[in-house]
Amino acid sequence: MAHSTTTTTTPAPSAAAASGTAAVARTVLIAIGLILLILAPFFLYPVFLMKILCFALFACAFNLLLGYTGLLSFGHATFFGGAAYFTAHAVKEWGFSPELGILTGVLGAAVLGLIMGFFAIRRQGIYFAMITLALSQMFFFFCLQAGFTHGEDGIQSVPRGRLFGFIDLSQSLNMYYLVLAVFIIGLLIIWRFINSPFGMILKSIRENEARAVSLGYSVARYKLGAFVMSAALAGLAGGVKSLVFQFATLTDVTWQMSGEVILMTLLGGIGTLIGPLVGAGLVVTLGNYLATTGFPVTIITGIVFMVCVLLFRRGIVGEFYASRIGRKLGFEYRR
Amino acid sequence: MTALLEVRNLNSWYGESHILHGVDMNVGEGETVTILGRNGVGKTTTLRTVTGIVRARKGEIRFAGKDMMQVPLHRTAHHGIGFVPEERGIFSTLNVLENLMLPPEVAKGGMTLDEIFELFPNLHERRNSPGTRLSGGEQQMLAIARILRTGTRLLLLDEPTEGLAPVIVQRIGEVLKTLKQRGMTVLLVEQNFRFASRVADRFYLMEHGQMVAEFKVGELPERMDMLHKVLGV
Amino acid sequence: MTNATAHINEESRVVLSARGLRRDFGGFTAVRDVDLDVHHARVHALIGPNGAGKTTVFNLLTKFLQPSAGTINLLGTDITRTPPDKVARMGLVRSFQISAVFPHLTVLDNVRVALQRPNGLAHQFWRPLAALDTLNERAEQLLASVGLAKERDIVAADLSYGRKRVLEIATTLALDPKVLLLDEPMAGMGQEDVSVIADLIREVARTRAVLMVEHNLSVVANICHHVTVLQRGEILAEGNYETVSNDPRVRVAYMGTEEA
Amino acid sequence: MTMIFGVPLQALLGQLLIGLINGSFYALLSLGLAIIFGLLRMINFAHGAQYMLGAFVAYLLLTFLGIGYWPALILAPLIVGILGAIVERLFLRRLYDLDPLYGLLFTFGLALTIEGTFRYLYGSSGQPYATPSALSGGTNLGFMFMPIYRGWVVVVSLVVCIGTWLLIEKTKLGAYLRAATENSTLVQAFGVNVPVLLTFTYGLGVALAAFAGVLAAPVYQVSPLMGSNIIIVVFAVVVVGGMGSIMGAILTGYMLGIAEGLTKVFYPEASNIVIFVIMAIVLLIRPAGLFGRDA
Amino acid sequence: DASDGKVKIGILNDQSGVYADFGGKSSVEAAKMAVEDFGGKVLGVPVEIVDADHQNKADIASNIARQWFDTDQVDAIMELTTSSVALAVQAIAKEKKKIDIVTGAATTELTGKQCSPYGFHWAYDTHALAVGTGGALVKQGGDSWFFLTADYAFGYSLEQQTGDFVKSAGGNVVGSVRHPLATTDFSSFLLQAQSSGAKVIGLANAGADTQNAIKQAAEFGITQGGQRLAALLFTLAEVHGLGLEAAQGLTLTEGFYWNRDEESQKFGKRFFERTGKMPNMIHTGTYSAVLQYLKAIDKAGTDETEAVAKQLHELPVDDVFAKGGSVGPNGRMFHDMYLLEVKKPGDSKEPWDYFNVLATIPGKEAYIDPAKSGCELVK
Ligand SMILES: Nc1ncnc2c1ncn2[C@@H]1O[C@H](COP(=O)(O)OP(=O)(O)OP(=O)(O)O)[C@@H](O)[C@H]1O
Ligand SMILES: Nc1ncnc2c1ncn2[C@@H]1O[C@H](COP(=O)(O)OP(=O)(O)OP(=O)(O)O)[C@@H](O)[C@H]1O
Ligand SMILES: [Mg+2]
Ligand SMILES: [Mg+2]
Repeated sequence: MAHSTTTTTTPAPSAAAASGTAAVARTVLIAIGLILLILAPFFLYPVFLMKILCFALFACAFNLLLGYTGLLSFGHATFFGGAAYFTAHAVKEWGFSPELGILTGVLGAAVLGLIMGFFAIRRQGIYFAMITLALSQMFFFFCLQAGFTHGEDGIQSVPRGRLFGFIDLSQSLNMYYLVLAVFIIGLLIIWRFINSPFGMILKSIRENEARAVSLGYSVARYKLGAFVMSAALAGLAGGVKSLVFQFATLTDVTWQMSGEVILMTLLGGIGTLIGPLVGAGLVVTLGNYLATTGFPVTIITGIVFMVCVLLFRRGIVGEFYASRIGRKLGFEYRR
Repeated sequence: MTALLEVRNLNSWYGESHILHGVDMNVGEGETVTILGRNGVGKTTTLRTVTGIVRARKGEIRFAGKDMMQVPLHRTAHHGIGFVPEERGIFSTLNVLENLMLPPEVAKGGMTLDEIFELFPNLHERRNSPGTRLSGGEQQMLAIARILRTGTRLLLLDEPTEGLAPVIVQRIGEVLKTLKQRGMTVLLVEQNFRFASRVADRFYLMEHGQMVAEFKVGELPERMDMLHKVLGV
Repeated sequence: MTNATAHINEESRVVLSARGLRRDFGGFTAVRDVDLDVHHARVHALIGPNGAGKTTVFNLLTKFLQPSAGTINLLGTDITRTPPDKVARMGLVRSFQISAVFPHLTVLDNVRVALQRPNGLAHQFWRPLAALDTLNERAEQLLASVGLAKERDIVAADLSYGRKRVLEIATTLALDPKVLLLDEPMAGMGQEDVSVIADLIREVARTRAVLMVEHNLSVVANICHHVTVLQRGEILAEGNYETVSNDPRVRVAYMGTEEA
Repeated sequence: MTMIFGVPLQALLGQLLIGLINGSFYALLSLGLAIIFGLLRMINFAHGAQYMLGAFVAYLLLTFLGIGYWPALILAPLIVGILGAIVERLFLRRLYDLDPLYGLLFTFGLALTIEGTFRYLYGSSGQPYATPSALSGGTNLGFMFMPIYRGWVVVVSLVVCIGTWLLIEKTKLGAYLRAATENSTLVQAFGVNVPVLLTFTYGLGVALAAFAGVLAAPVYQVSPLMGSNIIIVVFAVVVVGGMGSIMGAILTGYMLGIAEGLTKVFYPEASNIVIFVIMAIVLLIRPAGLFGRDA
Repeated sequence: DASDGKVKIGILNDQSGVYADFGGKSSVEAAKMAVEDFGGKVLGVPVEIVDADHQNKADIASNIARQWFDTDQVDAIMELTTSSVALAVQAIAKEKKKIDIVTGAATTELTGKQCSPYGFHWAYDTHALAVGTGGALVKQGGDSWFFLTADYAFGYSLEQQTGDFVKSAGGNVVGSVRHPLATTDFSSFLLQAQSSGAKVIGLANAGADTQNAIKQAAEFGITQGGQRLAALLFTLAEVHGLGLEAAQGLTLTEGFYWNRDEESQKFGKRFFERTGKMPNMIHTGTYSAVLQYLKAIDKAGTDETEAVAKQLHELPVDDVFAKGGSVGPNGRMFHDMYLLEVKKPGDSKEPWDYFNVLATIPGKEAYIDPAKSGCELVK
């Protein structure tokens, strides 16, 4: 009886063949993307590229939470900026190697995620957003007052050191390929995470939370798990960023930074794997470009936000997926 | 009998799904008409389209001779169409009295509070408690009573007996009969066939977003076979 | 009704019991002094006028609400303070008054999600999705048993109302619950689906306890072995359908003068 | 002198009074936020910017038209409220059917744009706005020197809060508002023009923020950034109070203002996070907030 | 001769954020004025000013700085508002062997532990503010102090340094209270300050915090009650934003005041014509820095970093900003600072006529002795 009323998309007879070529096309797309990323530092400014990659990973981590569990965190700067401080401090003051320093950042961010998540996951929707915002503001004040962050000066002149003792990271290219590797690993972790049994449960929780409870899943723990995972990955991005720029400052723990990462995700496409990369690229480029035009960045950022929300909520990548070409390539956008 | 409500070739969509595929139907002044049909055939959608909650994209709705297709939702009530939704729509932040007083009066001749309380003594007793503290049946009474106060000419009732205790279903049947005596026109959607057959003058049978049959209450016995096949009653 | 009596004699093990159950909402007491025993291999109906507290009792038993007073015992364990997901893991599973499926998952995935936990495949975030394919066989069995095999790849949102309820029952059965709580499984359902579900419930109840809320008296009469009537949060009457339906108090409060 | 926890009783009284003043702003702002949230199901992130706008409009009225404090107290909220209504009409209404998060994100963008624009036009160091002469000066209350203007703020905010509460809880308009919160389609089907009602509500909430802004202008520097931090505190106030009760929003505003005031005496370093700490504790004990209904 | 056919100076500061009034776009104008006053050319090649808004983000700033140095042939970067930005960019400039002259940031770290052979600190620093306000005010009779301190490193160091000078000048600190950053309501703290009976209430904070504290102090009648307010980091631009009504009686220290003498008035008027406001020490400091940089190139006969830096260290500074200024081995430029008091509204004769000069603090007193600065370049 449903057939007259709901239009169910029945797969065309040639669907199997079509999806075969689409898979090839997608693989080709990914390969081209990878090659571009590998060659990019020879054409573009490496530090600029590294910044984009760091923010892209940050946005991907954020997206893991928003896009796949439906939780909008307005406090992710805490993990990004917090990890930057931890890594910078570990490397500069304790003399940790870069890899251990990054690990310190990731662990620190995960612990922060555990604490913030513990409070925030008690509520949903906009409450969740407001609580994470408030808690991250608290963390901001902590960073402002704690001695090891050096207040407004920030932790400066952080040595990049030698990766595994022999790769000299003060060479831009070495650093770039480390960042690229971290980014790709991060992306793979996220991909595995959402396409795993755990991810399946997350998806079902997002679909119908009460039902998931009644099936015996302790929803809070799954959400917390996803939250901590997202925090740790954001921390990975923040830790690496502090090595790239060789400093950690208050900017990265402000709530405006949380807003920026939301913008990147929204612009690129919530719930798409590479949307955040596109979004981060755009926002970072825009920030850099506007810096020399004398036009206030916040106004543009604000307008981009509003336009995105009003006109293309799926974001650039999402719109592409939903477009005819995107669908032909076998992409799917569902939110 | 003049038709108070005339519907011709009505087509409605929810987003991209086409739900009503050309509904034709009349409801005469003072008549009680019931739409029967299985789940999901579009009964509720029909009522919602007539009210204006769902916008029809094609077809014609005439009420008391006036074209209703372009009338915005918040104006339909003023023409005399009162809608009681499936889920009743009692407001929890308002008490019974406030719930009753909520819809603006659209025409003279609506029931006074006294008349309403006479018809539904339970409501009088609980007039100060929050609307959703009432039992399901009382909520249903409140939902009907609320519309009667506005002086509406046509009452659209969507499954008024769903989920109600049998004893309440009986009460509501009695109320509908009283209303009929007062000349109220009613368009009813009902799954509960037994109840429908007691209150209706005429039936439409709906399938796949269209009316597939129409008959008077007197013709029921000869139609039972068909109804059995379609509805399983 | 005859085979029902037979069942009772065979096995009357109490699997779920509540004593002195009470729940207040602010100053309002929705449920008070409710004692309830649910037996293995029986269908137990909870009926009563609207607002009597039936759904609330369900919420209390499954721990979606915390009782204000009273104790609940499931399979010999006191679960008065146990969180709802734990209760579900112990074998008490409910359905909802409004249909509860995962709308954007396929029918098969809906069932697989339910199977994941009992099969220890719930928290592996490092394993690929293909790890879940081991559940397919069982899931398809379940779908076949409720007649949903053909729809396995359809997204649940596209199912009709009645089929959704069927899917929900299949998902519930996937947990192999010891006690099944169904809240108005037939509400708003067309006549043709009602009998399908009624048969299914009867079938399911052969090996487990079922407690259901239902207003459709013919269903109650046909498949329920035991009936508890609730009114204003309190138990008004109890017994088999015949006894209860002849109780004048029940007729006044609930059934009216009609015959089922 | 009587001492309480090492602080003279008189000083404590003074601080309580001061807390009440802060609380007045919190109450007005969280009230507006609660009204908008209640009806539109949307977190108005631009609330802080609109508060700033109120103060700025008062400043602009004074500098360009010579319109003083008293008319501005009415005019500025009116102007800002109308601007809000226009925004609602043009944009917000397209978002009602979506996840409420989009409303939050849109108003976030709106806030950035408004603040950015004013910073661009008027710089970041703000503009002066003098206390109206009728209210300048102060009285010695014995235990503290009380600027008259502050007393006025407490009184007038109480009056406005209670007035708004009466409007929403006790009038037919309020009944429409509350009913539309629960089921706006149905209220519309009853013949009430809900779209207009929504526009009005958003305008009202925004006007309340702007009103708070005008009140704040003589006390705080009229600066484009004055609303960007307070909004987060007000969010925390709203979480503590819990949505769903107008009175709850008002009371929580005053309570937390006082709590913050007392912290400034006993442990000033923590005074900006005390509200967040209270929020965390309340979340642990009553996840729905002090006055919120269970979700 | 110049390496690439022109000399390019980058002004990197906050143009849209909280410090936009402090320096901002107007500083770019000041830099351009310096270029014009120098004649538009140095060593026969044109001088170009580029500018960017770092939005108070160190990463944006360092991105721009790198790009400027690596691909845009920028020879020197100046202004650099906010400590984190200044320190980050100075580190990059050091690594790339380029010149940076900081006029916007306050931290003494720039010429202390994190000093650079090519880095210079021009207009002011926390030490000078502390000496100016703390030391000099005691001599004016303000010998007992109470501090309202922003609760983070910047506030602590201002409070501590100022307190030291108060004590060494014979005054005493009777108490202090720490308020969080971005406090809007200061009345509790002001009441404490009021009841402390101190003659001077020192505001060891910045920006909006200082403004709100001053505004509310007026409301509580603090200055009428005979107490003096001293803002430790406050300039003409903020006084203008606050208005004389609220700011009257306030004491502060700046490295420049336009209405001090004829030369400064002339400069001020020219600046006003171009920007619509009178310059503060940041604007004029940037003017001076650009001018001095061009003089150094001229003297060195090249724009090569080492040579220019050498000249910058050696050349005396003599312009509208600094009279008889000199640069220490750690990059610190020594020049006079002024203790200023905000006039009453009635005493102000023209727009922007805001200050009485209470005292002049000689550069050698105002700034840390390079030998004690902790900079490793000082032997
Ligand atoms: N808001 C909606 N959006 C999309 N589709 C909808 C919506 N509401 C209903 N439908 C679909 O429209 C079809 C008709 O629904 P409608 O509610 O009119 O059926 P009905 O005849 O009233 O059924 P029932 O007896 O179950 O109430 C169904 O297939 C339903 O799934
Ligand atoms: N969260 C709550 N807060 C306040 N009152 C509640 C709450 N939940 C239920 N109630 C009240 O408790 C009473 C019992 O409600 P319940 O939903 O259990 O009834 P029911 O027997 O399931 O009715 P129905 O047959 O209509 O579903 C009702 O009066 C209801 O208003
Ligand atoms: Mg229906
Ligand atoms: Mg119920």
